[in-house]
Amino acid sequence: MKKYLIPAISAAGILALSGVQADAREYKIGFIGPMSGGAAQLGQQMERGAKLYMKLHKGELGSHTVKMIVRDSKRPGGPIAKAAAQELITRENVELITGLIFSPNAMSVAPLINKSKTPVVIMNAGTAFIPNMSPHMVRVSFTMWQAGYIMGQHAANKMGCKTAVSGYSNYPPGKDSIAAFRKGFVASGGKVIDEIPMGGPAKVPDMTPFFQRAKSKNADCMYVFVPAGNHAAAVAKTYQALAMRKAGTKLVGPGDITQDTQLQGMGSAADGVVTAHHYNMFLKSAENQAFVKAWQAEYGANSVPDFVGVGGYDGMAAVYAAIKGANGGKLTAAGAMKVLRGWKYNSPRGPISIDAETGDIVQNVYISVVRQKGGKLVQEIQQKFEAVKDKCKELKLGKCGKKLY
Amino acid sequence: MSSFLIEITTVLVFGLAFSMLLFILSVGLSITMGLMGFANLAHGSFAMAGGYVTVSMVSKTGAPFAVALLVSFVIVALLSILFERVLYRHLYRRPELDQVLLTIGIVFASIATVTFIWGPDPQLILMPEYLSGSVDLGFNNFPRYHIFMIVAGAIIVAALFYGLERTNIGAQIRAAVDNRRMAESCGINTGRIFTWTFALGSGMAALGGGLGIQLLGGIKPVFALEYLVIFLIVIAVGGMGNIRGTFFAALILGIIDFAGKFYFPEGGAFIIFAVTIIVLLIRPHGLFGKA
Amino acid sequence: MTSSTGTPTGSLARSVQFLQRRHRFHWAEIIPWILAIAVFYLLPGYRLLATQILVMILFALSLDLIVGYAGIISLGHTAFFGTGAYITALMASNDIPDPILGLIAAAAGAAVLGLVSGWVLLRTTGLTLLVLTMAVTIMLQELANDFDEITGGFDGINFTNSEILGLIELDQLWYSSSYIYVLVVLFFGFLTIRTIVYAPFGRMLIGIRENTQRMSAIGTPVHQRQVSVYIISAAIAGIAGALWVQVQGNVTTEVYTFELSGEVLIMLILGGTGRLYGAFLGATVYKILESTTEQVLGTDEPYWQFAIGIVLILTVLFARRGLFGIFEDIVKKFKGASKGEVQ
Amino acid sequence: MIEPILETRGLDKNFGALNVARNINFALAPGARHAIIGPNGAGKTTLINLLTGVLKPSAGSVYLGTNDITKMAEHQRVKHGIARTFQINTLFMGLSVIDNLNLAISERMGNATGILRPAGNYSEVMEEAGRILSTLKLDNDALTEIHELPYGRQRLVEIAIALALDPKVLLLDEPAAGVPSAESHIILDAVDSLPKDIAVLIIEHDMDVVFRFAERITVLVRGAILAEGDPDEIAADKEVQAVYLGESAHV
Repeated sequence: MKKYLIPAISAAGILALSGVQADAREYKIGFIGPMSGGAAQLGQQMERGAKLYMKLHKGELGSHTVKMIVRDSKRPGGPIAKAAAQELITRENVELITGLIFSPNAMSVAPLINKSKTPVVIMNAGTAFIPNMSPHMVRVSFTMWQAGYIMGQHAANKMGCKTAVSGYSNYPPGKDSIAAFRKGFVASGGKVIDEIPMGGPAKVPDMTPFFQRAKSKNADCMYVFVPAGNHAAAVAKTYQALAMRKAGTKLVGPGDITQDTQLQGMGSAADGVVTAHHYNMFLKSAENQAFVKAWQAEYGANSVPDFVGVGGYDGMAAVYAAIKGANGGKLTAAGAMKVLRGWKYNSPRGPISIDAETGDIVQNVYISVVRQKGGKLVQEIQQKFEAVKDKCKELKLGKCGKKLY
Repeated sequence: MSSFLIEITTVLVFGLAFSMLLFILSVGLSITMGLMGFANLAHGSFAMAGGYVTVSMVSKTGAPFAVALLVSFVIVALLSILFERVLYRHLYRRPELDQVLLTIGIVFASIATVTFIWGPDPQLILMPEYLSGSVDLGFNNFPRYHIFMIVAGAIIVAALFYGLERTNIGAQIRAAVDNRRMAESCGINTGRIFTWTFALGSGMAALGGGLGIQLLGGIKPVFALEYLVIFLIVIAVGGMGNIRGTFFAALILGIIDFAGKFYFPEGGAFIIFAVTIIVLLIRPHGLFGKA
Repeated sequence: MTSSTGTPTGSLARSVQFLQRRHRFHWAEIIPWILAIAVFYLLPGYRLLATQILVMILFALSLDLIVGYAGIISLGHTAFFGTGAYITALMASNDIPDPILGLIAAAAGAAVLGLVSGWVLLRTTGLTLLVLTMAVTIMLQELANDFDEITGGFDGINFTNSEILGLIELDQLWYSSSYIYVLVVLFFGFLTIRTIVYAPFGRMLIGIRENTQRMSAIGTPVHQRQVSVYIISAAIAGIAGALWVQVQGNVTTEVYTFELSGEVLIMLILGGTGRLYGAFLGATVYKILESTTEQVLGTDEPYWQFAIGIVLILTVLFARRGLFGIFEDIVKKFKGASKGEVQ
Repeated sequence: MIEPILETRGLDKNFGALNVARNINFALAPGARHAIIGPNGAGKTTLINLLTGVLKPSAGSVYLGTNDITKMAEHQRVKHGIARTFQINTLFMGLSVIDNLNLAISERMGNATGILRPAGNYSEVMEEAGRILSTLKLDNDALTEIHELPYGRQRLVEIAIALALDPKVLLLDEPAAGVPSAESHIILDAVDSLPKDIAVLIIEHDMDVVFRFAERITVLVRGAILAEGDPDEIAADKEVQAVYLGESAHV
């Protein structure tokens, strides 16, 4: 008898060590993003980032597999995203939800997942207080405060700007962003002389009247926030067309205005624009160079990743971490949060971690400047700020200081 | 020049560029609605098609911008004849609501189609040297493209007015818009006139789509729906079917829109809509409409 | 049932008898409600979508009153939907979370807006009216965006309702009680509208749609009556807006978009105007295409817009009175000509 | 002289430089059978539009009995007893004949705004509709939609709707216009048998109809009254023959 028993035990031991190979499990996760409509390019970036991670890390989960079910949130508002989440949870029985480009998408999902206790990894939505809406949510993207505050300090301290005007898309992230800039800029001795709302986020307006107004203020710096995507190209173009650099106003902003996917279309207009952001594709780290190479191998040499794509990629890394933590069992909110709150990862954007208390991202912020090199535009890193937390939550401003569930 | 005068002139120049674009984009729809009473909400789809043809010509074949515009005019005009023959003409005598449904269907399908072909991103073109950068007019710098837009717009408007006022076919179109029954009894084939006018209007929209690439932040799939609101406002304020009215409406709304955003950016899109509401309540048939 | 309906050339008595019975319920009218209950039990995973469809049906019905019956074409009906939505959301987030009170306040607020805007705007017709209604909605959206201290702007407001009548919680995961709640409100809303359209008031609306000039010549104060129906329609749209946000627990400026106005108008025309059940069919088909096209086709590519576009085009070309027209034609084929059955 | 039921005093109407009604002083006696004739463009329909309130006069006033109704809206005048028919059919084309009538009757009886009871339950409306349909021999067409009716019968519905308003004054704008002559007797019979207590004003081109029907005739030329009198007087009037009858002879 004993002859047979020993190999049996050791076989069981091997199985246990390798993560219960015997019953390979398929983890269903839901991915919600705008796949059609005005923001479809963002949905596509995010999905590509996520799928690239899955492809490159296939073996990482042993025999377990991940099935990602994509649902189109179509519009920035809540209803469709929420219906998608509800169906994903109740019909597809997904164990985790990720994606979420727009803040209202994420906000509308929060009460739902609080009920179902489904963990959520936010890949993009940036309104500062969102992680406060659920104990089951973490965010791997960014908040407006991270870039805005640092940009404000940098403009005043390093770029010699004494006065600034701000232009922003008139919605909460825009207001967040200029508030952060103002706070950083004023704290370093600068003065904001005008803040110009430039229409809603849904449609790209003709920027000329707003920039012409900014130009007439003769400030040293102009800080611009617009949502990633269609707006970005128009910003640099308008700035150049109005010859504002010649008039002595420098263009600065968060990296949304030099989004990598839009950059080459801006031509010489973007030359010299200074931004603060957590990612651009020109970062020199080995992780990033490997990432960009893999991206272009997968999606073609003309395709480039941007910070939304990295959000998708890192988000999926977080999802994989959570699944590994479940160790072949069901992925629960409690289990996933145990892994993800405090999770650290070497991302293409540099080392990132998730704040165990707030569930929000902690990451480097880079000051970059756009340069023309060999007929192409590149972003040169000028300065790095390490492990930047969300200022809004640190300062406990408004909803950032409260639990919202 | 005093700084106030500089400011006013600046606002007028920019506003004028936008006005020209608005007119070129809208005039075709105004004629369609005036001539046949056809609610062609797919007008924006034709403009969008023009934008995409222009983009593809320039970026794929390296054609000069102006040539690409002309080609897009021709292609879209021909395309619109096809649509008119195959789809639209079945609905001339049907209720407006059916026309709305058909043309919105075309808008949806066209948005999806261009998304498949060109993707969801806005398509941009790098303008030739003489159209990019800015030009110093002595009192302020203006984007070269805006100046070009005004000049090109003026030429197109002049050509259109000349065509309508001085040519035989123009006279027939005007007669048909004014009073279709009368025109028919004078032996004018209004069916054929409409086809040609429709093609002309769609071609104009295509020109607008191409010219607008630079001013509207690129051409993208949602264009067909996004600018519908503006077309409808221009036509309502100008008076349906009234070409002169459409021109003045575009002029007024373009300049007011720019001035509003320049002086009261907090007002957002509020101002142009407020002006529209006031004008239409005072003159329900538009500034130049028939009572 | 059918044998009693009059024939076109029947005697006067039979004609009168037909009119006297026209408003009676046909057995087939129970079908949508049975379907709604069947969906509840058979497709629990689709309940939120189904709930949204029910709300859209009510919204489309309210629009049918003015478009299909009174012939007033509006591209700004979300003005009322959105106002109802915001009133409810603001009440709930300011310590008045009772859903029924929310519905009542939403109806009242939307009705007031209907009175004011209707009185001014309904002096115009056609394209002018279309543009004016659209402009009003867009301005309301701008206001909601600008006053984000109150409305939450683009991000909107999240809120929770209290229990209905202090008993039933509006369930936001499985949508069991929420679905039933919306279904019940839709049922009473539908009954109200149905009663109105078969009453002399509804007949009078059809008269206005058919010929305003003649209506004036028979002594009808047309503008005043148009405003009255506009108010009723606004109130019901306000209730729909309130339901829309109550069951989802949040509101954003999206409830004021003119695109939503366009969508509900398309749903209505797609289903068929002026026959009540067109709203049921149109809203259902539209929302299902919008939400499930990709799932049915098994693709991640966004095909829904294409699918809807093609359905709209085909409907106009081949079904002259909307999708419900196809249904009517089939019924007619089976029964021979029975005129005015679903007027 | 009897008090007129409908009267105009110094009525003027211009569209810009165009005078379509010039100082019209006109009176309609209760129970009258009165015709207005005049060449094309004489302003006959304009006069009806002024009487019914579709147009507002530039000067002058309109009296119903002793009430000044100049400022009264069209629909209010209907409630005070002025009904009309249209020269070109203006009916609810998609509705059945009886529905057309019911709209008018409901409006007159004041229940058109009822929202609770089904329309079919208003038996008084149904009875009234039945009565009028029988009178005009339309009962077999009760459920026929207007657009399916021959034009002549549509003209009859025009009259039926006007009668459904129970008017004191009935203005008929060329009731037989467009009707094939083989059918026109139906219309003329209906006009002949209108209740005697209604004052009827008829506009007509066909002189046979005018002389068969009218007890009094007013001749309108270029917006002004040229002559008025009983049929014999008008027939004998040289000016009328010159201006009107002469012209119509070669139309």
